[in-house]
Amino acid sequence: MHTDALETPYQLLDLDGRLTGSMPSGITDEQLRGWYRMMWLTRFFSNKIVALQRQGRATTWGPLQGQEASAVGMAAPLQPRDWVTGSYREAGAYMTKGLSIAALTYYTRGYATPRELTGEDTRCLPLQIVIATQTLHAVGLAMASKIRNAGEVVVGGCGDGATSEGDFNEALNFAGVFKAPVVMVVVNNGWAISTPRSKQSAAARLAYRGAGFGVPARLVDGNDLLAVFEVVREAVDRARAGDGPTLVETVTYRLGAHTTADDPTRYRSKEEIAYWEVRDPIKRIRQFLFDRNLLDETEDKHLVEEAEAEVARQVEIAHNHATPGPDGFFDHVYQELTPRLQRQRDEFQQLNLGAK
Amino acid sequence: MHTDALETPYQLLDLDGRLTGSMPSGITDEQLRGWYRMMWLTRFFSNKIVALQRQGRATTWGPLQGQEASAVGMAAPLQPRDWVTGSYREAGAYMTKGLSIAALTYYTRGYATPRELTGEDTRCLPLQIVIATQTLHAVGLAMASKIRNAGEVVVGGCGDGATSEGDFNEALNFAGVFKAPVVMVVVNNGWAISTPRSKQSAAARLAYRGAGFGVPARLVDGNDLLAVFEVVREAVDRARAGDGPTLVETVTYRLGAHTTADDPTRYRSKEEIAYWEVRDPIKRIRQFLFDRNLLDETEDKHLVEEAEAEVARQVEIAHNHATPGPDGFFDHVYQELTPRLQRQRDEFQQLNLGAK
Amino acid sequence: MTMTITRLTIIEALNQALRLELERDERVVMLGQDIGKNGGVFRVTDGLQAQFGENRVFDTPLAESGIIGTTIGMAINGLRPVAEIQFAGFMYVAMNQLVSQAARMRYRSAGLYSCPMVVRAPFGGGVRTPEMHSDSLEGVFLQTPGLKVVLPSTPYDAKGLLAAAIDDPDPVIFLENIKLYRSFKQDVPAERYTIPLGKAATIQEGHDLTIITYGAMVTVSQEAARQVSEQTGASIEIIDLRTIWPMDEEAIVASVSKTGRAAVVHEAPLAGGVGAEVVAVINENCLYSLLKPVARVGGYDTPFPTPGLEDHYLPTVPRLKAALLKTLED
Amino acid sequence: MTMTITRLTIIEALNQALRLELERDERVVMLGQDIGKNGGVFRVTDGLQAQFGENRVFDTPLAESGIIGTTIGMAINGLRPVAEIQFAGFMYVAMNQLVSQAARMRYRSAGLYSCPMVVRAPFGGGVRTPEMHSDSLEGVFLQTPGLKVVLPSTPYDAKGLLAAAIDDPDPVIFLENIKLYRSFKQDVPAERYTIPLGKAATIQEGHDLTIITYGAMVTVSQEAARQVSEQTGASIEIIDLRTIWPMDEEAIVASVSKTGRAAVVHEAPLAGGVGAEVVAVINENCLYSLLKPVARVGGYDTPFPTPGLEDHYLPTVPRLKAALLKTLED
Ligand SMILES: Cc1ncc(C[n+]2csc(CCOP(=O)(O)OP(=O)(O)O)c2C)c(N)n1
Ligand SMILES: Cc1ncc(C[n+]2csc(CCOP(=O)(O)OP(=O)(O)O)c2C)c(N)n1
Ligand SMILES: [Mg+2]
Ligand SMILES: [Mg+2]
Repeated sequence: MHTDALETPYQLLDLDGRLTGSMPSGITDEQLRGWYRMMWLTRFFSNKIVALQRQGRATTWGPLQGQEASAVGMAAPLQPRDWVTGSYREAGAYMTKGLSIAALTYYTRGYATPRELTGEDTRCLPLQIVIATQTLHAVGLAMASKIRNAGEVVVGGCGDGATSEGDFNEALNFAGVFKAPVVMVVVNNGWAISTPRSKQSAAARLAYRGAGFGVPARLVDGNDLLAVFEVVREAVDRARAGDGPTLVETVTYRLGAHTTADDPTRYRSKEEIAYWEVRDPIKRIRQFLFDRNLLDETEDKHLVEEAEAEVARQVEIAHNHATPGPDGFFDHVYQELTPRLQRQRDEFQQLNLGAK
Repeated sequence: MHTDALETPYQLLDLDGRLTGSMPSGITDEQLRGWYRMMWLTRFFSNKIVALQRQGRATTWGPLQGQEASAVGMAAPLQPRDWVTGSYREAGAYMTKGLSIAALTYYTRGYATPRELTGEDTRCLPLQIVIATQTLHAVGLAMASKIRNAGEVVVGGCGDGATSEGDFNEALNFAGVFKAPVVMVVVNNGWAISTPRSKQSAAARLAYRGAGFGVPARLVDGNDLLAVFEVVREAVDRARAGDGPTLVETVTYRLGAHTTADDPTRYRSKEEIAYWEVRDPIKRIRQFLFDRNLLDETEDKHLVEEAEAEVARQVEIAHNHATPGPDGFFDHVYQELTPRLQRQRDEFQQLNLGAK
Repeated sequence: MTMTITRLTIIEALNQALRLELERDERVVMLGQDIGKNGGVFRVTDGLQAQFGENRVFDTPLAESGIIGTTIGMAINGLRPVAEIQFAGFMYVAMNQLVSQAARMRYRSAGLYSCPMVVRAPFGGGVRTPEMHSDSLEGVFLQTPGLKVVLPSTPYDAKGLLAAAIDDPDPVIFLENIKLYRSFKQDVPAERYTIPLGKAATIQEGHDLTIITYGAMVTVSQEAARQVSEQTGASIEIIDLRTIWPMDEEAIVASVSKTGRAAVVHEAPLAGGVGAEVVAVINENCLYSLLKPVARVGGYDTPFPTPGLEDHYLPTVPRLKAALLKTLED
Repeated sequence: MTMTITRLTIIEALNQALRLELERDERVVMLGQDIGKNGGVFRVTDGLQAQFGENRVFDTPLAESGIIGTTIGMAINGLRPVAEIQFAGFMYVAMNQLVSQAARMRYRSAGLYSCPMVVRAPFGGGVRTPEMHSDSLEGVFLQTPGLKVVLPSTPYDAKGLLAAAIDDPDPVIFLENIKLYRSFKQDVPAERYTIPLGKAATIQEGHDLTIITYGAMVTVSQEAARQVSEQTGASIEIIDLRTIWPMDEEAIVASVSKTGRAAVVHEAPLAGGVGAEVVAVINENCLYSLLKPVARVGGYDTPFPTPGLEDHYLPTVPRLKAALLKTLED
């Protein structure tokens, strides 16, 4: 039940991008390049929002720099009918699942993204703020898939801190009891704001949690795109085959601040950051692609520039999109406005007219 | 971390009361007889309240018949300065800790037991109704003991169903992180109302839960008084020595209904009950005492009769004790009545006078 | 088609409503503690698992947040789940999933995702249950926008309101008063019907005073009104809110504007309760019609008492009568 | 002894209060997410762990129910714990431990055990925080007896009320308005002092209308009152409740009996909120003095909006002015 596999994170690429195991089957070169590009899009996007926040053009943002392999790897194995749920830091997974950067950016302007900008439902629940709550939604989505015999699989992401919440543990338990087709991915980035992983739980590994709920668990190097992809794909396949849930712990690192409101120098050392910078997930897959001749300097330069430009373009779209009227907060409380809300909205509008 | 010790419940007495391992050290004959008597007191008490409930003289009651070894064994290793917390079904542990049957009975009359009947604080938190909440209180009591360097240990009891609540898992996690001097005892009696243990969690054993929180775990035959005592005593000693928490799963069975409001024939078989009747914890320790010549038929008869009489006597005390006035529910909301509560109480009294 | 009518208790009416929904809409599923084989501790779901199978009606682990959290996921993903919380007092355990999640999913996603789900829970005093089993929570949900709160007082209403709640596109808290569960029977059509959410029922017309109430306090109000009318000749109107939120303010205002006197009665504590909101609605809309202060009769501002004292805590006919008589004074 | 006075923000005043309590009473401990090295996300506990050690001031795992549940145990077992919930909106996660446990331990044990504990939490809008970070929860706690709820609006009050809360024998929810945290400084004595819980402050006397408010709405009220007084000559009294529960009804009733007109203002949603209770108190005690309906100005009955819309949701000076002018009409 609890083996060495849970002591050492599963790895396919070493720090120099050398393949140390066997290549996961059936991955095309195009896919590899696509994921690599997606990692850059993720990084550029996150950095862009940080920059916009500094200019007062975005709300508080939680950067995911350093976590791109986990983000892309956890969503890459999914089909369009599948679901992803995640916290504010899972934007990369959502992009991989198909949610547009424009849709995500619009949210950072301080508004819920409207339907016309979201476009087709990509089955990504809204980025979750209340820690760990979405893990139960993930299991519920999966239970519905099973009840409806729909063959949909759910990837439910959360952070290391989230594992301390009752909800996360209840989610694992429900997943186990109902053999729900869900993959619970704990993105262990070492910190929950200023609280280090070691103070979050006395267990050496969060993946140990699985056994207590009868849920098989995997531990994986979260900065190794191929390893994350392989482990999650196996778990997704198992789930789709009706073999139930898997808990996956990806070991990664948040290179940036917790959010734009956080000052990480208060609680962590330069040495620690340096240790992890060497393990940058983008560097690693980049080297692998170069070694395999799937990418050269020129192509890479072009890809990176294009990714940055694409982010800029999407951000532009979001920033040009109309914002809701001042009374927009009355929408979507219920499907239909209740009489009281209608009256309050009327009053609000009258007052606003009066003020003009 | 997870060994065979968690597959087979630890046992010292077999079904025929024969010692299959080595006798725990330092137990006196008087203690053994005292615990045996306490098991009878527990059973008589529980049965008495069931009977009173049938007569409309007690509120809903959760019988603990069949669980006496777990109840007595979990509290027997404690010192007066230690604490016990438990659910409505942990009355036997509370009695072992020193809480009087009269105090417990008074509660079943539908009133909080007043100070003068409780007597000296035995450090048993009120029997808990809201499942699993007390497990966090147990850890908090233990954290305070550690912070105050007071050397107090806490035994925190709960049922198998309680392990599914977020609170139970948060309690294990806090216990592990703070190395709290607490022993978390899960009394696995096979059922949570109509929900069998197997539907409560996909894990084969609830004791597996410990590893996920870095908390050492033990699995013990919950109908074997000596085994429960030994395992809990070891855990209490560890806790007192500063070595942190232990999770103990005692495997037992609720022979009676969930409560006086429950009809167990709807959900479980006669065969299952018969299987467990053979494993009656009182029978087993009784045989052991007989085999050791610590008890003979005459003494036993006398002890059992005395225990029954003692329960009757204590119940009598409780039933003769004055009940609060009709406005008693205004007491103890806060240490002092707030102006509003004082006004409401005055109104209440006036209305009641008027009605007379 | 002839209309079949049978006399049912609230429990039987609810059971019938659930059965009809399970039959007509395969998206409807039910989950909760002990609702399967055991049929729920009050037997509201009796026989449903046997009829519809474990895929549609199933027991959950003992975890309220887990129940509501997974119910949200199921509601988003194509089902119409009806969750049971064994006693309403335990909704506090799931409060976050109810308030920050179920109630806000539509809002947060600008309408992309929604939670057509019902959370059923028994509540209410007078039946000697253990701690937290009797607490009335409807007042709490006034401060937590995005939920609807329904609270039937008769078998007929219970059936029609539950069908409407399951039909509703938004999350509905459906509170079932334990004392009323089996206290009386009423004619209930066998067919499915719905009663619109958000509409109060005027169950007795009158022109001197309006009682606004719901749940188990409806019968207490009826009896107090009867005695007071007999004693004083006053003609008393009684409004059963049925849905607490959205509240039928129109019905309240129309009635109090007519009668000029009002009392609001519930079991829940007074402070910030439904009664406070009703008084505020009256203050805003028909203060000038008011001849006397609105009488607020409710649970006192203490925790729900232990069983031995609960009868003193709950509003009684004498207590309400006293309030009505005072409100009827010149 | 000379009295030292410094100008402090609310954050600084709270920090000072906590430091003084840690110094004078070794039973006082503090726990919460990121309150140690990080000093809390708003730095209210800055430097306290460094000064008093990890045994007295410590970080917890990310679990609100765990924080409150263990705080209860610590309070029972000889400590005076002060727990921080990182944002009040996350108290919903711990609602059960607060409402069914902390609030009822004394009651349940007939006074044998009690929970002298404080739960501090930042809240309030206008600062562009993410979802659930701005929600006002004080209204919810009206329906959950056994708790006290304190909500300071100035540095001076913050310090004295926090000391009193830690002294209090019962559980106190201490809500700290984020927008006020650093918005202004005030003279605060360096010494320890307490301000009694349950007492409102009349921060401005007047005889034409009473504004009852608290938290960040105090300054909004002051500004609206100033403008209205200038415009109409009306003399407006302002009451800062400071403690929401128990509520200082005496102060409200005395003032409104004198002025005959009232407005109640808060950020929280209106339905069943503190404003509803204040209206009910006025209705019960001084209806006959009322010349006009009490104006209820508050958050609308929607979830707290996304940052882009929150300024429209929160009561503003113009909105309050309109309400005051209407209430001052003949
Ligand atoms: C229920 C709840 N409690 C507290 C917070 C405040 N908070 C926001 S992020 C965070 C840390 C989360 O850590 P982790 O789960 O590891 O995710 P990460 O930020 O590292 O991605 C905290 C405590 C919250 N958002 N929700
Ligand atoms: C939070 C909460 N949810 C539900 C209940 C209703 N309930 C009372 S006892 C019980 C089953 C408890 O099972 P277990 O923990 O195994 O304890 P046992 O009764 O077997 O001793 C349930 C669901 C409750 N009291 N509290
Ligand atoms: Mg983290
Ligand atoms: Mg059990």
